[in-house]
Amino acid sequence: DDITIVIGSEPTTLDPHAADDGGEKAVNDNIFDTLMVRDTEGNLGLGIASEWPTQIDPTTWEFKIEPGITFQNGEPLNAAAVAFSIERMIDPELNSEQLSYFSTFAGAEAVDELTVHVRTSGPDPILPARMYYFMIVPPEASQATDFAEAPIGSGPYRFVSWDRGNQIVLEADPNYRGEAPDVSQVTYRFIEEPGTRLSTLLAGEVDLVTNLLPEFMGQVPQAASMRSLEHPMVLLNADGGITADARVRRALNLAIDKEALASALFEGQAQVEQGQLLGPTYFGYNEDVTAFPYDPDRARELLAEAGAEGGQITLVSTSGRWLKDRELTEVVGGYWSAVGLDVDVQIYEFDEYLQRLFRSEDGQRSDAIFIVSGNELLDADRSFSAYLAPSGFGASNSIPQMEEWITAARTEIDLDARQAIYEEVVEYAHEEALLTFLLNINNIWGMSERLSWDPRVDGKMFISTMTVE
Amino acid sequence: MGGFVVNRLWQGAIVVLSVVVVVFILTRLIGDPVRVMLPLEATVEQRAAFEAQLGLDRPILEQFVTYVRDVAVLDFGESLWQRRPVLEIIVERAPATILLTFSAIGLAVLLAVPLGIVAALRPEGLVDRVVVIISLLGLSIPQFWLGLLLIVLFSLTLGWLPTSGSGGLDHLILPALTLALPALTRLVMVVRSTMIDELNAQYVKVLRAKGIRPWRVVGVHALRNSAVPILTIAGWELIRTLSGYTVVVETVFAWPGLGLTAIQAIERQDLILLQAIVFVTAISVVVLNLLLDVLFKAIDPRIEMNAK
Amino acid sequence: MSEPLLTVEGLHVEFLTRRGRVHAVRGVSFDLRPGQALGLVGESGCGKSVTSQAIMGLVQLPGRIIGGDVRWKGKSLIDPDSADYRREVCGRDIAMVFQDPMTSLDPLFSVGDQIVEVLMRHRGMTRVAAHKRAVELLDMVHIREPQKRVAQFPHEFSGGMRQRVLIAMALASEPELLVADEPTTALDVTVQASLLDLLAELQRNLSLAVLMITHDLGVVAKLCHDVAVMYAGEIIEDGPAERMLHHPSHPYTAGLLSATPTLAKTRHRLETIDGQPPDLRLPRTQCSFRPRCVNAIDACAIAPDLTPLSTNQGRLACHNPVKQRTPASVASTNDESKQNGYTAEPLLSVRNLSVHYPIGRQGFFGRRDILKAVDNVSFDIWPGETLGLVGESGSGKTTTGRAVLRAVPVTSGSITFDRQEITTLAREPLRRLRRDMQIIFQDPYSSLNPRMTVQDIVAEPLLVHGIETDPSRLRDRVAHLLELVGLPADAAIRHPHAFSGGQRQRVGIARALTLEPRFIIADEPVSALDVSIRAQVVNLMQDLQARLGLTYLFVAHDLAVVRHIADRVAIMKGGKIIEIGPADEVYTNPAQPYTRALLDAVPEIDDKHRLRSWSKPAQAAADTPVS
Amino acid sequence: MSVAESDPQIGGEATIVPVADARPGGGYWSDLVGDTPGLIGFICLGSLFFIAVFAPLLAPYDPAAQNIIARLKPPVWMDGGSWAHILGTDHLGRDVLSRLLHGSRISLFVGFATVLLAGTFGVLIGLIAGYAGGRTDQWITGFIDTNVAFPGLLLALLILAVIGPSMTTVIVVLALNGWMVYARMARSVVLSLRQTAFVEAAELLGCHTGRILIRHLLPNLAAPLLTLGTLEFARIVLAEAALSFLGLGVQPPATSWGLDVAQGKDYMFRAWWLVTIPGLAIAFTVLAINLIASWLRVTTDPVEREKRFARRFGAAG
Ligand SMILES: Nc1ncnc2c1ncn2[C@@H]1O[C@H](COP(=O)(O)OP(=O)(O)OP(=O)(O)O)[C@@H](O)[C@H]1O
Ligand SMILES: Nc1ncnc2c1ncn2[C@@H]1O[C@H](COP(=O)(O)OP(=O)(O)OP(=O)(O)O)[C@@H](O)[C@H]1O
Ligand SMILES: [Mg+2]
Ligand SMILES: [Mg+2]
Repeated sequence: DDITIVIGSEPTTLDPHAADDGGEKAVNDNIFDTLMVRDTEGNLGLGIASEWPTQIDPTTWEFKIEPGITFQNGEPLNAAAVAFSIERMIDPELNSEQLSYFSTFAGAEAVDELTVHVRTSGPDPILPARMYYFMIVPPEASQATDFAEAPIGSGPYRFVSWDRGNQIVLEADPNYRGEAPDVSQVTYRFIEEPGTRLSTLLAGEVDLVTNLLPEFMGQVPQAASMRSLEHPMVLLNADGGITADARVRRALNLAIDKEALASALFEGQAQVEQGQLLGPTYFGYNEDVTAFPYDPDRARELLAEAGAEGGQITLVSTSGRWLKDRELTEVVGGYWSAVGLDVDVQIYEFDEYLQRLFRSEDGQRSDAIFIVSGNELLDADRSFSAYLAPSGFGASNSIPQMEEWITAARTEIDLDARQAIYEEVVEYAHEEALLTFLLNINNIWGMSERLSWDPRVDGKMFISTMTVE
Repeated sequence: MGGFVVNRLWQGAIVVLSVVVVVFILTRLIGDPVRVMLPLEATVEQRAAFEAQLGLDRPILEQFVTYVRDVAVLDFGESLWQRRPVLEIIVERAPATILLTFSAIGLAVLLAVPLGIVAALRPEGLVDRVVVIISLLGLSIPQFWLGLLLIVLFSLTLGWLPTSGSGGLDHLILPALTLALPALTRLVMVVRSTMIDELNAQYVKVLRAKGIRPWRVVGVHALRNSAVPILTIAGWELIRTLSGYTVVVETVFAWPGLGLTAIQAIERQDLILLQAIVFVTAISVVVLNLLLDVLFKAIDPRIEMNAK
Repeated sequence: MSEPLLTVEGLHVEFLTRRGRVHAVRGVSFDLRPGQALGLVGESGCGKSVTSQAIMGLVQLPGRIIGGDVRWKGKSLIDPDSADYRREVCGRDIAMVFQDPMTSLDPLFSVGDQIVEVLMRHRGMTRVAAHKRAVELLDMVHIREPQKRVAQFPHEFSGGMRQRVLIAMALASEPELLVADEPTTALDVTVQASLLDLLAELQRNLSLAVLMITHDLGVVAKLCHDVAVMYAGEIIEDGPAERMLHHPSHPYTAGLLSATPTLAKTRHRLETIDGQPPDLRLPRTQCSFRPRCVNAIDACAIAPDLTPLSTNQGRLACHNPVKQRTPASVASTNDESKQNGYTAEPLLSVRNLSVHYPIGRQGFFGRRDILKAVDNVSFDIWPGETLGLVGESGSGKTTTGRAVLRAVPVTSGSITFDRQEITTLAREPLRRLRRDMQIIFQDPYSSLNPRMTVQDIVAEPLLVHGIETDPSRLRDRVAHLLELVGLPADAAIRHPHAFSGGQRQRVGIARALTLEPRFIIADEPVSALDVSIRAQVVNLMQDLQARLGLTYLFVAHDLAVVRHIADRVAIMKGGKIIEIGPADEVYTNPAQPYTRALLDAVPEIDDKHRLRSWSKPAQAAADTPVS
Repeated sequence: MSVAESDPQIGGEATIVPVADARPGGGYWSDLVGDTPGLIGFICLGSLFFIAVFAPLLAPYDPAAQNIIARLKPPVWMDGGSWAHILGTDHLGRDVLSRLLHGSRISLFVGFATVLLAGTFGVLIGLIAGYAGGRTDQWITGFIDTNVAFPGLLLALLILAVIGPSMTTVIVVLALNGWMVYARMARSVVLSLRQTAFVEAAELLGCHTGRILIRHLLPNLAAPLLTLGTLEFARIVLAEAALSFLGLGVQPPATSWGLDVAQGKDYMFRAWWLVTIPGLAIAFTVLAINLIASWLRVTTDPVEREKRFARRFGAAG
């Protein structure tokens, strides 16, 4: 059976190592294999790795690979191919946008046909999690010039055609090692405009639409939603302005009715963030920390204590980048106004916005910056390094303790010790209210009547898991 | 005539060059492609490396000289965002936009002329009023709204046409219609007012006295006399549309054209692609202007084509 | 007696304007038989053109026909249900030549195509045959090299040539009736003469009936058997040309005749018909001419009917007709000679003036052709005198005048005004010089800004030269000037479109006079005006000259008018002045054959070699239009 | 209406009862009253201005007051609507009516200011080009072409970088993006006008160039300019929406119709009124202005004015 899927943006390339864009992932997830996989709940499992990777020394991980796997062009998928892929990723020639996921890669060697050693620049406890994002490419074929236009992988689907700007077609690979999937051919179309996406589904032209607006859930034949990796929040400047006072920061958290945001603005398709920048599936999640309650009276009191009643606060945001970014910003601004602050909401075009988000040398920061954090590695390090460690590009504090903790945790091999550090960080950040924690929003898919599919927490759309009537 | 064309091409070259220069300078001023292109979490080293790779660390003058040298041989470089030659992207996307704009403006002209004429035959009459008010309404409808409305009507309700994407003629109809409407309404007004003027002209009276059939008086003589102003506006609409007003329609109908590419290039700060698109737009404006001038000459013998 | 071709009966046309209903045509009746040439004369605005348009079914809003009938061969042309009939007849059986040649042709079609269009429509010709015929027609109206010209566009033709094209186009359908609305005003006298010959010939050979609308009585004398005189929307007198031109009964007809300048008469004050034409918004209760009539009696308070004369010599609407026409008082006024000035320094001295235009270019690097519009021209004008500059169209008259004003770039030569060399003058001094040199334009329609009131137009020079800025004093000065040129005081607040051509020309004169200049270039200031108004304007210019000591360069192609106003005359041809001298001498004893040819071509009422005398059909004498 | 039916005084100075006020400058009022569409236009625009000025008094709520619990409430006439929010609420639970009233201020201001700015600049440039001719004309035409070929969005980004997002930015961006059309039109009209005798007459009278441009040429541009200006007004109100949506436009808590239309876009299939109501407001304004413009166009043209008069009067009488 054929199905058609609408994704938001067209892949800029189909080279699985080059770009960091969602469109590319959506397609290539079905063409390539990874060493590790996750189940629908997000738990890490084995992909083409035959056993759980082991850390043979602080900077080397050993992976074993399933035997007998071949690429769609007949090349064997062996240790050499994995090692090649890793070397390819860090090759400066390729200059991959994905490097930030694989920044610890130092190199790889094929030890034997099915064993590969991955070297890291330092101790990297989360390398297995990273491998979940790393696609294995065929050494021969990937050197062809048109590899980025006509990829060859080892997954259940193989590339058929790419009509630029219009569609990409994949078909089930008849030689695939696993059982034949139900869907024999899949067409990806690219539509950014939410109204148009909805109408393609309503017109019966397509079977699956990503990023459906919550408001449209009632209108589509079938809808599926799942907690996503997206965490909208507001960075608060702990170094200056009225937000330098922790009481003010706490007040800002207390002033917002997150339940209402989730139930009304997102029509129930969001969860209240539990006082931390992580979801429950993340490594480093602290179960003891919970969300700030909605308590505007207390917020006012705190503001009064801090002498910040009627204080001025600038809230910087952008528009059209993330789901309901502008709305959320305005609502947050509204709540803050409601507790008596003088809120100046500034919504900038993306580049201008980034200029304000990136931490500059002189440390001049806006009081509050709206941001949506998305962390595909499901590990605290990436988010914390970026927004909580003072050296992070988006950090709004200069607390040395945070830097210490986060740096230590990054290379801590012992999982329990690592978890312990993160719990401290979470607790401290919550106590100090370094952020305004908001929500964890759901991904929503619209589906045609005939399609059945269970969405995953990582948002991946494996066609092989779909069935049509 | 030949001299005229050569002369205009010269002028056009200057226009294109000035656009290129200005765009080059401005694109270096307004944003930081490194910031936008790389993921938020990219390290400082990665940023520096990327900057070096783009050549953005070199003095701006040097960058400019390199750029102009490359453009002179039609080497626009490689897109930062798509990582392939910019020319390839443009060659790939331009036809869709050209097809869309030309059919939209063509449609607008084809519809505007009869409507405008009917309105002009009895100024302030009932038909005139209806035409004018409808075109005014058309003018004030937001384009994306109209687009979605047409989708709802023709794709969802009636199921006649596909909602979006490109492909056969059926894919073209809705986007072209959406794009045509504002141009159509402006054109109707122009046709109407020039036709009113022409129909008041003395030569029309003479034609009537000669016993020339009314349809000929209106449809051949007066219309041809109105052609230059009408085509001026139509050309203007075409140029405007080409230089960016297709973005909305291309977005709504997921039409893989240059407009969409341009806005994506801006979003991603893909300077190289952006410069190339601007360059191509400028050239098409110049060429279109030239074609229009030649066309006007064909229509109106009074227009002198001196190489002045 | 043959059946009338065209019958106009009680035609009444009104215009609905914001200022009231203008009854432009009020009960006009006449008929026309095959081969008959009727001249419809009358001063500007009396309804001649509207009458002709009503015949052709061309009256458009704000005008409408509110009474009467027009019948072609007995069948009405203006019934609402005879629209098809009218469309058939008009253009085929009745053809029309319009007053304004400049705008009457579609600028985007070649003249050939426009003629072909008629031929294909009405004569059912193929394109090829029609094209051949078009060339013949162009040849017939004396367009040189018709083969080549046929493919050219109207803008490549001069006004006179366009007029001839229009005539060719009208004749193309081989009509039975030609309605010609001032067909010769734009033409040189020589061309006019040949065209009149042509019309006369057609009329004689093909029994073409002609309704000739004109205010040039000379033209009427040449061509027409019968004359009808219109005044204020009515025909007040008609009859055979012989009687009408020599023994008119209506005082207005007599006045019109005396206001017509002739070559024979020396420089003198023209007779005018004093007063203004009546307001056409007023209902007709009295004789419309009564306020201006020298013969008015009490009975005139009741409007006279147009009744046949007992002598069967036409019709007349007058209670007190002229018994014996008083001959124009020949040497009446204003004939003091200008001899005094010639000893003094000339006010304007032009030496070896040339104005060359580059025209076209062959290829990109080709050589440019040069058109010598003015070629090595020299002349002087002394203070207080009038130099008449005459010559055929395109001879460089206008260019000479404008060169003197530095309105066109001078190629070579020198121009001295008041001992000041002006060809090299810088911008600012030139601007100051403009206070002393002014111009009256040929076209009173396009030379006044339609968006300005007369007040603003006339006051503008004072403002721009910073002479007067106080609004109330400006108003007074403008009022004074308007009075000086004989415009009603309320003219100031009106826009140009609310005036007749003659009135507009007065506004133009007032504007030229505002700065009290010493020298005025009048570029065909009266060409667009009809006889009686022309006389008024010419007289006005003469009076102003006498009162204000003005000096004129008077450009015209109407030799008779120049005769009346100029002290000296210069004849131009092909950019050169071929003859210059005192007016009397040039007119009575021309040195150049070309000058003689020009003088001979002028149609005159008293011309003994009138065409009519030999082209008149036999029955016409007995055939006066009687209703 | 009556013309003097019978006039006993037959002399030259009989009084004439004019059909309408004969003063060429005057009579606009009676002209307007007689012209129903024009009158409607004036009334509509008048009330729009009234609304814009008194919006704070008329609006039932603070336009920025959110209540996300009560978001996307339909207008009163629909199921689930209530009198509390006559035109419903938007995606943040703000009162649509109040936003509509307040939005009129910025929309009208941006529209007029931009048309004025772009029009003034463009017409000036066009006048100079058309009048000066020759080299100047060529240079200016080249400049215009350059601007046309320049992508507006890029320009917008640049200006944003320089002066930051605000209403001023919107006006400047839109004006810089829109003046060329006026320039072209002015130039072409002037090119044909400058051949006419009255312009030459003015030159020969010694008028300064500036005076010729302003006093003689400009008034003759009025009619096409009015048409163009109104068409541009419509375009600008919509373009403002696009800019607002990109984050380039007016900043909250301020609002404009365009912003509301743009923001309501995503909810079109669920809450059509969010786009439709401000959209209708835009349409309404544009319509009103166009009605006035077409009235003015005829009224400023003496010939057309006479015709209209005769048509109307002829039809009545
Ligand atoms: N469109 C119009 N609106 C108002 N009045 C008009 C209009 N056209 C003509 N008239 C009036 O009708 C009268 C007759 O005009 P018509 O053109 O017939 O004069 P004419 O005898 O042909 O004069 P001329 O010798 O100047 O051509 C004039 O008084 C004029 O004011
Ligand atoms: N701007 C110009 N460019 C080129 N040729 C011109 C220009 N102005 C006038 N001419 C030419 O110069 C010649 C003289 O023209 P001018 O207008 O002086 O003639 P004129 O004697 O006034 O004729 P008319 O009686 O028709 O007004 C004509 O052949 C005309 O075509
Ligand atoms: Mg006339
Ligand atoms: Mg001349």
